[in-house]
Amino acid sequence: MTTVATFSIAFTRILAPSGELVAPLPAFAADPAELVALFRAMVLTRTFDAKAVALQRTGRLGTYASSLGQEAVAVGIGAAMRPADVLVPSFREHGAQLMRGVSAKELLLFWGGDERGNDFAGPREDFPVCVPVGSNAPHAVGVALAFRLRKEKRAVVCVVGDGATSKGDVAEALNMAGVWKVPAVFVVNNNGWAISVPLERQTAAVTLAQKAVAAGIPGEQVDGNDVIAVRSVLERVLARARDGGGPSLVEAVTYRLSDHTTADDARRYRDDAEVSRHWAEEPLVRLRTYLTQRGIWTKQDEETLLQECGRAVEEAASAYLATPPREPAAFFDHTFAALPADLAEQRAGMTAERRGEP
Amino acid sequence: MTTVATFSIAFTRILAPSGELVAPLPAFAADPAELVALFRAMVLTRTFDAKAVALQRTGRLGTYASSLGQEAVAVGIGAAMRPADVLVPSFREHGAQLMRGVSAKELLLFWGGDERGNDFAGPREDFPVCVPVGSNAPHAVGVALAFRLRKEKRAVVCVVGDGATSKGDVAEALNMAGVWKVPAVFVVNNNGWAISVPLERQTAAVTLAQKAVAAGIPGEQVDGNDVIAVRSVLERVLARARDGGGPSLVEAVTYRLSDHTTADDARRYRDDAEVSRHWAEEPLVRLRTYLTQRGIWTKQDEETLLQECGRAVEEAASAYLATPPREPAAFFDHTFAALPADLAEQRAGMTAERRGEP
Amino acid sequence: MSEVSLVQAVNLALKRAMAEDPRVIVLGEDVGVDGGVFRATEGLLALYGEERVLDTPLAEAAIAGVAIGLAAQGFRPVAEIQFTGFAYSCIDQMLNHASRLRTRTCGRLTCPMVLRSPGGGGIRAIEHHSESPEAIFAHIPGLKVVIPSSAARAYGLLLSAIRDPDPVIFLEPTRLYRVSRGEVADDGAGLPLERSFILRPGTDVTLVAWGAMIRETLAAAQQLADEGIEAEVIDVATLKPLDTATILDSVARTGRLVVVQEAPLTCGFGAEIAARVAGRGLMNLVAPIERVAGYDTVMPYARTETFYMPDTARIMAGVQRVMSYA
Amino acid sequence: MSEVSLVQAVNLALKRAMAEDPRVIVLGEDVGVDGGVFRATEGLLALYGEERVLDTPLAEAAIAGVAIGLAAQGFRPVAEIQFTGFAYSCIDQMLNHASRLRTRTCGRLTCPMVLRSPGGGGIRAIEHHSESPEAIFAHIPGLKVVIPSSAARAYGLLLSAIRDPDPVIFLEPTRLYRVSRGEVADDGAGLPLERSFILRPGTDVTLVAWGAMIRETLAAAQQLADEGIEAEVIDVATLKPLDTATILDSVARTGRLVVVQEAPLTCGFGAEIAARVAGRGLMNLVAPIERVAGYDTVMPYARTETFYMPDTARIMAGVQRVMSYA
Ligand SMILES: Cc1ncc(C[n+]2csc(CCOP(=O)(O)OP(=O)(O)O)c2C)c(N)n1
Ligand SMILES: Cc1ncc(C[n+]2csc(CCOP(=O)(O)OP(=O)(O)O)c2C)c(N)n1
Ligand SMILES: [Mg+2]
Ligand SMILES: [Mg+2]
Repeated sequence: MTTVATFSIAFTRILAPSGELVAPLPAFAADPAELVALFRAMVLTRTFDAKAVALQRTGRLGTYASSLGQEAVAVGIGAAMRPADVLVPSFREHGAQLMRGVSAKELLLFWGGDERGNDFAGPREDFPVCVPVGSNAPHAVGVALAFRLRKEKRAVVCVVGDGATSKGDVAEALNMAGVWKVPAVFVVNNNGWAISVPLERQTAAVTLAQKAVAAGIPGEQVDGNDVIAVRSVLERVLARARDGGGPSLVEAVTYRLSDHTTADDARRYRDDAEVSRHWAEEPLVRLRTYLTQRGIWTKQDEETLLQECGRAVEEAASAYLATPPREPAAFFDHTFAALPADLAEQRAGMTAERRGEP
Repeated sequence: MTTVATFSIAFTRILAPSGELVAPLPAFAADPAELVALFRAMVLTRTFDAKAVALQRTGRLGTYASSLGQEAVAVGIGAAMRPADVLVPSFREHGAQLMRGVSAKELLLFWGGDERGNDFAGPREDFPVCVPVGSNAPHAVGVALAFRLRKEKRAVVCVVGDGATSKGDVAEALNMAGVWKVPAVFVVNNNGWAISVPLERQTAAVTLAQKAVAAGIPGEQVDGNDVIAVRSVLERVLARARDGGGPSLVEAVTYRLSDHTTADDARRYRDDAEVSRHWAEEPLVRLRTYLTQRGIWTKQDEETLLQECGRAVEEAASAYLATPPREPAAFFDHTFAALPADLAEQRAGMTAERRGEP
Repeated sequence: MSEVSLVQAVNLALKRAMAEDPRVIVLGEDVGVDGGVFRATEGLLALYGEERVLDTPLAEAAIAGVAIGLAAQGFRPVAEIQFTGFAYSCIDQMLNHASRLRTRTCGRLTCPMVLRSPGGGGIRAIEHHSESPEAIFAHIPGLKVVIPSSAARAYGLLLSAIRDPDPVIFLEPTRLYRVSRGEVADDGAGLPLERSFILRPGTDVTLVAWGAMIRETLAAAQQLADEGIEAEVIDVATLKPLDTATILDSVARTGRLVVVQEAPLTCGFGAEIAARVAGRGLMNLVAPIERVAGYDTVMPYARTETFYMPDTARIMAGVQRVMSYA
Repeated sequence: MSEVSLVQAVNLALKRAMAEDPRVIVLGEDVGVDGGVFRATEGLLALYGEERVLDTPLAEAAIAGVAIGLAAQGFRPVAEIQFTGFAYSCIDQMLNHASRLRTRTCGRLTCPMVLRSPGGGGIRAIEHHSESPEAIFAHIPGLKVVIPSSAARAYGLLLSAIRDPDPVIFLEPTRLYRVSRGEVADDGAGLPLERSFILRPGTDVTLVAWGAMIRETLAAAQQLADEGIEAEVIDVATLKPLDTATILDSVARTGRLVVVQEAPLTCGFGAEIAARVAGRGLMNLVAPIERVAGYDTVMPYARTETFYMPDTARIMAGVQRVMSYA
């Protein structure tokens, strides 16, 4: 027996849960404002999540997937991407969407059951939330292929969950991305659970980064609760992608502190103790600790920030709640570019019936 | 950055293309009869292939997929499996099917367009040929799970091509096999081509054995033109599977010397020179050289064998050609265990119409 | 006898099936510890253990494919697809394999599996959670397709589906999961798979529906009765193989047919019913066949979904149209 | 003008589309060097290079999904699925994404892609190579479904499909690929996607078909003419959106309808046509609607496939039945 190939998976952590630096800071962190910006984005995300959950609990929003505890993944992505890049998200990347210019009101409209929430005024080429798990991965390859064909220095970030890595679409997409060397970065948002299925029942793989090995593309792990590390790793692989260096996969190891969605009760299938343990590793506290210890951040800053975020989110919620539903027949209008005779008739029939005409 | 996981892919070859031993022989090879049996099975397979192609060329068989040059993969599988194991083949494992007791006549019936060719008198639990590439992999997991649930010491061999490794079904199946530790062995019959698509356009992975890494199961490569190595590696991983050690993936590196099928003309997309080069590595010649040099095999043995194989295959072909097609309405009868009223009516209608009744 | 909801009836049937036959295996996403996102599989893990109640990785094609392998080995897998919106990934396995394993091996290998999946609209769910793809499955030869519309029928039909020697697609209307309640004896009695149920006899018009639309249709029939129109309501329950005789017989008596379906109009199962009646019952019709259906648009998001789905008013309007013919 | 086969017409349309619009990208298994297993993409690679003619890995779901991504970026991908028997893996992507990208983003992102795939029986192919799944796609809101039945219509309809701003499923009947030949101008003129074609005018009975069945249907019409029965033959060509008016108008004149489809009977597209006529043209009918269709069995293997598919004799028998009504 001879050895014909070897692989290894690296793990990057810069800021430990304690707030201690365990590796050199990346260049961007030389400017404290950059770190503060990351922190602010995480706090905004958490505030948004809390408000969305509250709206759902009071019957004013549909089922909602909180990103509590996973803010560093989304914010790291949002910070590393350039405006011209395209985000192909899963459904827990509110933080990244907000940073890219999707408004909180648009997000609420989407989760409230209104298509207009996907008609982003901001990042016009970004994909909306993807509900069928893993099915977004091939889209990212297509978008990235478009960039390559047009010789544009842009990249795509596609986010999938740990559960999604079991889905055939993801494997097919990773492999195609590898063959065509497209500028796509796949982020596995590994929060340890796929609803009630823990990672060890999802796969026998010891890391999810190694899913990349099957596709012949680079794969690595990052501490998904360390926003500095997430941003840093993503900036590196995004730069490589934009420069023609091909795709990669980054597994961000984090933890879902919330229920799967507001329709779920995680106490049915996991121990409180496990959750408590992970509260000690969540992303906000460690960055706050670091910033505070360095004198970059004060209690006062924190209070001001919480107020700002609260106000912004309240305003968005009010704007959302004040938006009347679409005119019912609107759902006909975007089925095709032009309404076929067939559908025009159905639309007219619906309108007539609603008016009580025969 | 720390390293959190490492993987390596081993390659096994025992008999080099020259007929030289390059590694110690496995125990079974101590008995020359075992080696002769492997050789005979490969010759029978090649004879069968030639006959099937001839039948197709003369309009007496449907499109046929030859295994020319790949006989060692199928025969190595057939030799390593026990009767109680189950084969879940792709469509190029005629050699394995023959060794497991599927008759040449049954194979011809199948390829000739007759369902009865799948009603094997022999291995009743083996799956028939699978045409939708890669879709057989989950079945193998199901069969292997059945063995595990019944606590039977049996294993499944599932064969897929190099092209099939790009298909989501295969990735999903490998991953599930890993989670459930089922006794399934996946053989990637890597013949370098998926119709006109060469391996380097199929994947950026440098080996196909590394598809196992994504699933967290053992993966290794074997020289697929070295029947001794194929049998030896498969015996090892099959024994492990039967003993509860879980699944594995074995990439058998071989080469498709024939066209993809009789409907294909490979000269459209690959060089004759490449094919010629691979003739030097094909599996029969190296084993014949070895056996001859060791005095285990003579010209006379070879002639007798060729005659025997020719006769067996001719007999099967005659029996196939003498089999009249099924009664037309037969295709109704196995749709369900019992014919629903609906279908009974359709069946009666068909029979009446064929008799010219209104 | 106790009153249970439709989803509890599903649960009772699963428990009963597992109790009576050790070959019954339940598998799917979150069917174990969590007991299913709708609690359809609640308690099964505790009763029958991890060997027979398998939480799967997130991979629908493989869930179907693994069930096929188990079924070929003589098990009776009941696979859950969490929502029908994710069952599209199973079509390849169900069509190219499950439906034809028996045919292509002349009966040597068979596929006694059930693919259960909740679907349909009306629960204000997020997109892809409101699908009604029954017609797609009903078009596939070799599959049976069943949709219950009450707790009792869910119980009896699911038991029969599990006992059936061939693959059955069992689609459960989430809208009825909790609101549809009824007496279920839990006596292990199955209901026949090849029969429609006349839920309300009538003489003036035949209303045919299935699944969640039964509720709206019965409500419409009630209101119509107040207006002096006696509607016969048929729950086809098993779409495939269809009990055509019951429908033809009813139309022969009423002369009028309205089919109600939640799925998009074109190529829905209502088309098949209309076509059968137009083929074999046409001479009995005194009015055109009406289909009250979802529109040929994508199901809108929650805020406007109620405008998409046929409701009592639309059904009544359809009936009025056929009643306008003498 | 020169006489070309249907598959050559497809090839001409692809070349024309690529020449006129740099956003057109062809992708699929073996579409490059090999020129497609049926030669539909022959010569494209040489003309337009590897950037615009992509051999893909063997992964149908991703082929569809990648096309969606390209389309969202403004390209006009034409994806080939080698046989419709392998297109089932694309249903999830086509239904859950391609068909609704425009709707769910209120038109912000769109999906101008074509999914081409050869299918249908009659070429003595191995299993899974003889599928007729058009009704499945026609049931999906947001998709258009086109099936050509001649070289000229293949050319004109494919051009229009590629130019269409929305996703189109383009199903090509392999049985006609080489035997159906005709003049094709290659002038870049598209044919409208929302129109049926009356291939033969007639007064006694309306025969509606599409794809390969057009050939059998025209042959039957010819023989019927010898018997004094004048059949009108309509090629629906675009199944979705359907040109219902042409069919209704014909039935209003003939009073009789026979729909011919190769796909299994139940829930086939013939059911939709029958249902529409039973809904809007019923009062014009003097005879029941006949459907001459494949049976609700799995398509048998090559040796007996001809008994499965409707042939001239079966179509004539169907017509005789409707003609027996005065
Ligand atoms: C294809 C598909 N199957 C099932 C579901 C139902 N479902 C929604 S989220 C989810 C778990 C996803 O887990 P993971 O990928 O880890 O993402 P997370 O929710 O943890 O962010 C499941 C099973 C779905 N949305 N899509
Ligand atoms: C899912 C699917 N897609 C496409 C095809 C058409 N097809 C038949 S064989 C083949 C190539 C298979 O390549 P590989 O897996 O390497 O097997 P090989 O033919 O080389 O043995 C293709 C594309 C198919 N049968 N199934
Ligand atoms: Mg997760
Ligand atoms: Mg190959």
